[in-house]
Amino acid sequence: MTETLLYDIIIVGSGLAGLRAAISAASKNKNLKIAVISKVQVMRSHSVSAEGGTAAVLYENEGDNLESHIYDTIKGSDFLADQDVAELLVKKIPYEIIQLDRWGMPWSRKENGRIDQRKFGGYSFPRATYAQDKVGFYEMQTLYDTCLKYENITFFNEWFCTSILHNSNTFQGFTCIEIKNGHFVNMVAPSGIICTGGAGRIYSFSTYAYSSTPDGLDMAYRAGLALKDMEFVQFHPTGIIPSGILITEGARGEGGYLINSKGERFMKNYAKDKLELASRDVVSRAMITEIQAGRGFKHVSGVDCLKLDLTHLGDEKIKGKLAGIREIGIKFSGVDVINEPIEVRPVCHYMMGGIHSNVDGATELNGLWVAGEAACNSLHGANRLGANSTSECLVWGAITGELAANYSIKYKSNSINVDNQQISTEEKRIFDRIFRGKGDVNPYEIRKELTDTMDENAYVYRTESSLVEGLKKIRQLKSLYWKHVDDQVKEYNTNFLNVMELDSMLRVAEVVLLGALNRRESRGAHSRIDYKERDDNNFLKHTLAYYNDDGEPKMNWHPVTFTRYAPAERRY
Amino acid sequence: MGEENKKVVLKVFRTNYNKNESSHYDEFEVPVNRWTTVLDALLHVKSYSDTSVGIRYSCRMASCGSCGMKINGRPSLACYTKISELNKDVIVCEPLSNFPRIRDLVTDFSQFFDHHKKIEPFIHNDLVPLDIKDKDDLVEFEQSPKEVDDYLQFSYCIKCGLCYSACPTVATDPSFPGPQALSQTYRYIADNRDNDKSTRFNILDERHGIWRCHFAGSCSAVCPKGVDPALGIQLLKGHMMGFSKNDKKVANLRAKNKE
Amino acid sequence: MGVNFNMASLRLRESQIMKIHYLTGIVSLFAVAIHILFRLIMPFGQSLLYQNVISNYHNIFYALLLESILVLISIHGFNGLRIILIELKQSSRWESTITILVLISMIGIIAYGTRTIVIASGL
Amino acid sequence: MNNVPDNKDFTMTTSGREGIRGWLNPTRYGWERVSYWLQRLTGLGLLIYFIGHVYETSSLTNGINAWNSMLQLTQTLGGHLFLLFVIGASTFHTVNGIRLIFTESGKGLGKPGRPDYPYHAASLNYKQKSGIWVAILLACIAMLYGGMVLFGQGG
Ligand SMILES: Cc1cc2nc3c(=O)[nH]c(=O)nc-3n(C[C@H](O)[C@H](O)[C@H](O)COP(=O)(O)OP(=O)(O)OC[C@H]3O[C@@H](n4cnc5c(N)ncnc54)[C@H](O)[C@@H]3O)c2cc1C
Ligand code: HEM
Ligand code: SF4
Ligand code: F3S
Ligand code: FES
Repeated sequence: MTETLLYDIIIVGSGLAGLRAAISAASKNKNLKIAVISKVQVMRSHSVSAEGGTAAVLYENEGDNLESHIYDTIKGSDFLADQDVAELLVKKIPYEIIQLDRWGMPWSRKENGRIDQRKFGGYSFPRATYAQDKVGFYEMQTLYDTCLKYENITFFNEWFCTSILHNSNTFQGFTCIEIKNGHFVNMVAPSGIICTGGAGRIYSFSTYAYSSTPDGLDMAYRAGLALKDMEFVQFHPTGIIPSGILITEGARGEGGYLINSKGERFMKNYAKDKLELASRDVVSRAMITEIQAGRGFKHVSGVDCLKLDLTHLGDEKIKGKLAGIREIGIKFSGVDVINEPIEVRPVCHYMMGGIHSNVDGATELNGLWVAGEAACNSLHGANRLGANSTSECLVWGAITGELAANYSIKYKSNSINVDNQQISTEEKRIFDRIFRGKGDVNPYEIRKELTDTMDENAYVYRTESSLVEGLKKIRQLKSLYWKHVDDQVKEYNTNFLNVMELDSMLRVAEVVLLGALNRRESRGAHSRIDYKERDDNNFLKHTLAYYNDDGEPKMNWHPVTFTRYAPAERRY
Repeated sequence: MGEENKKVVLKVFRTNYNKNESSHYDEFEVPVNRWTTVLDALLHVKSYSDTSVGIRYSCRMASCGSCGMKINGRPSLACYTKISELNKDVIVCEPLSNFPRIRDLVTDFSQFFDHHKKIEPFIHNDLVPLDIKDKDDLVEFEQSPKEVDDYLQFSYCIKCGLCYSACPTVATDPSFPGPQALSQTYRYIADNRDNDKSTRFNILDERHGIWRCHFAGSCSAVCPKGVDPALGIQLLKGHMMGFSKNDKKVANLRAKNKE
Repeated sequence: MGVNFNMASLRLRESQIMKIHYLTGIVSLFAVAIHILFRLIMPFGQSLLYQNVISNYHNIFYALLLESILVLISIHGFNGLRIILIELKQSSRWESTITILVLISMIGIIAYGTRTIVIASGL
Repeated sequence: MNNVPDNKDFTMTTSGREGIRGWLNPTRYGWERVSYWLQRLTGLGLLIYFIGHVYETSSLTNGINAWNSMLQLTQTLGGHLFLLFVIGASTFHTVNGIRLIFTESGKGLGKPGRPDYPYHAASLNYKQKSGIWVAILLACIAMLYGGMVLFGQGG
């Protein structure tokens, strides 16, 4: 028998969403035992990379208002957002900002001692609350440190979750591998929250941390939960070459220009009001159009690109507000942004899609919630506005933490009756079929092919043929003889984890491509050259994908919730 | 990727599980260009030469703190060290000193994290509710940009452990909190939202506490984020000795209706 | 544990010990400076002649100076040794042992040096 | 008081610890590390000398002959070299010690501020480094002078 650990709440993932959920649950009741599992050491989660800001309405008497944040979010989503969800975010996020201030967050301040905010793409008011250009890092640190206050939170650093245990439609727990020693362990609890973040590593050119692979999504998918709106992948306009490391939108929020090889601020031709601060999908498309029209630059590595010019901002502003960007530029691109423009190119940055949930973050399994980037409660619709994601993580972290706590208090552990069959099936899947699997193709080569295929066939602009070809390629890779692990040592076996991650990447990439193929319209981040217009008659609905035993995913649709705004044309 | 296609040799420390943990070095030749970082090179080895190399990494942009290791003898972040900067044809990668080893380049951080936890690294303030319950609490602390600058630098710490690996006291004294935890204490003491010096002073004023730092400065020399832990520690000592007067004014909450 | 009887109540805070360490360091600097100056007012060789040395000792202020140097440096030096030793190995047993040994040596050296001063100064 | 860390939590796992080997190459992290190493070494050296010195002078109590034969012991080449070391060590230890007393009270280190890349640690500043150089320099001068006095007399 494998070891079993019993907790009251299990949170998988320790990014902003996971840690916020842990605090929310822990402060609900001191007797709840909360486990936070993460495949990286807790404070190293991908959220530390977030740079630019967290959107919130703080200054209602200075011209901002909640309604405007709600509308901007919905407009940004190209009207695919569920409007009740957007409302909830906007109402709750000011609390979270002030709450973080009480917990020690080093928000950047105005001279009068109040919290400062900066402009961000797609907003009608400077609303991105920031802490220099390391917002996510500081938020993570604040939440991590605050977690240490609670004796009832236990961190499981470097534990890899492999599957969800459930009993028809009730959540029971997770199966995990303790990476340090390779032990297979069951963690059971009345309630759980999945906060495993985004999956952008299915692309090669990506701003994400290496740990952002879709194992969390895949785990839910395999347990029969739907993945929603996965075709909507956000490409951020400014990734540096060759690493894909992000230059925050805050750089444009502070006044940076995008220029083409003629030295023009070309955005005036695409979004004449907002220019560089139009929403991300608009700017990225404009960039690719410029490049295709031959007005791009060539990076020394041979890649086409444009340039981001910050030189006119001046030494002081850059050092004061964009210090991290300058550091990244010098170190990873060899360019000091104070003196010269930096080469950038649209880069995979965010997944609007995720595990299907309702407005509260509840999934189709009783007792299981999702929060953060892994969730798709349909806040972002077809395109997320910058700075709305860290907001989402905080708000739904807090909500799901509290709901899960209430649930666990109500049902205690007597709802648990773990199905041993599931555990042994999972054990077979990962140890017999993966760890001791056989194959002659190098999984790392498969991974490279997969991510390159995604870069090529499901980038900013998509067509029927590129998507079909991508799908064919992925299925072909899937069928190759690659599922094996060379390294047979139990301790800290990253080779094993890489292969498990790849397994999930292949499945989720297929869902992305299939969703994109089915959506014959252009909406938000999903732009089809062959269907240039938004088609509200046929596609004003969410895509759902269900797992089908390694056959083709079962696709379905789900209605959008409207409460206040009818779809309108979107201009910036 | 075009450009100069040079090759260098990576010499990687390996723990050997089969032969009772006797360790050795493996050498790998890897192609590099001007952007290749040590992390890129190691991942290249892992993908195409020897998949079993044990290494911890995540963000590849020097913000998560995973990839600390000794590179050519000096504690460094692998993702933050470009091969072209090293100007060497052989690059030696070893696990950080002063951490128990798990495998190859991967070390055990639990004690390091415990030290951080022991200094109670969160805001203590008995005058203000720290958990917001209702709308009346919806006001922030008043803190000027200058007051932020008093602690911001120490807040940059990514818990990478490089300082812990370099400190000569940590090298022999596992009970010594180490530069990371000590400088985090200073971070909270310098933050004017915190009003409880005495608890933290008590934690550190101990045989193996702050006084076991002798300003060897190695922590600040290796810190990749400019935290300068040695500075925080010495300033903290000054406060504890009562030699530096503490002119911190504890922050108030903004009056609700004040603009 | 026998050695650990009620040390806790006698124990100085480490910050107090460090203050003492710094203070003894600085004061002994001045004391030693005078001590050496005494040696330099006459040619070095002569300064070591028995008669000269003894006559120095008979100066009560000089004797007191020597006594203070003895005390200050013993405290400073042995505390320094204690610091180094407790950094090398950790266990409450080792630490109590070190503390006690250091205290004993400190007192021993002071006693032994004081004996010399008392006898040589002909008190 | 109730928050004093409990040392028993930390098992004596020294695996991976550098131990005293960490002292071997004092130059690898810069001058402050050299200072740390020299301060320790000279401190210990002085302590040994001090004990010896107290023992040496105790011969005064046994009259002139005992004193002279004790002096004889130190009037050798080895004795003089050791004395030379003591002169240098005490000069360095004192000068650097005074610097350290200031430093470890937070003086002369500069102020925390927003770090700019490339980072320069404020605490490893020029003042501190020159303090160390001055201490070393003075120690050398003192040894030179001491050498002249000691060996100049044909010892
Ligand atoms: C470079 C960059 C900059 C960004 N900047 C901004 C910004 O300025 N503003 C903004 O609002 N948003 C920004 N975002 C988006 C935002 O950072 C992310 O959406 C958000 O941080 C996601 O947080 P999360 O809590 O959902 O998950 P993550 O922080 O991604 O954490 C995922 C967690 O799940 C764990 N995990 C995953 N799989 C498993 C498994 N199988 N077993 C165990 N644990 C697992 C991981 O270890 C990790 O702890 C940015 C994103 C990027 C890439
Ligand atoms: C005369 C002036 C002196 C001054 C100003 C002085 C100052 C100092 C200082 C500041 C330290 C470092 C403490 C620390 O970093 O924690 C120190 C350590 C030490 N000193 Fe002195 N000292 C002096 C004389 C002496 C003498 C004469 C001796 C020998 C008996 C001595 C023995 C030591 C020892 C053994 C240490 C411990 C080394 C360490 O902790 O690293 N000192 N001294
Ligand atoms: S102080 Fe610097 S070196 Fe030490 S853990 Fe923090 S970031 Fe790393
Ligand atoms: S290296 Fe260690 S001794 Fe002090 S100054 Fe840094 S903590
Ligand atoms: S991989 Fe995150 S710091 Fe290097």
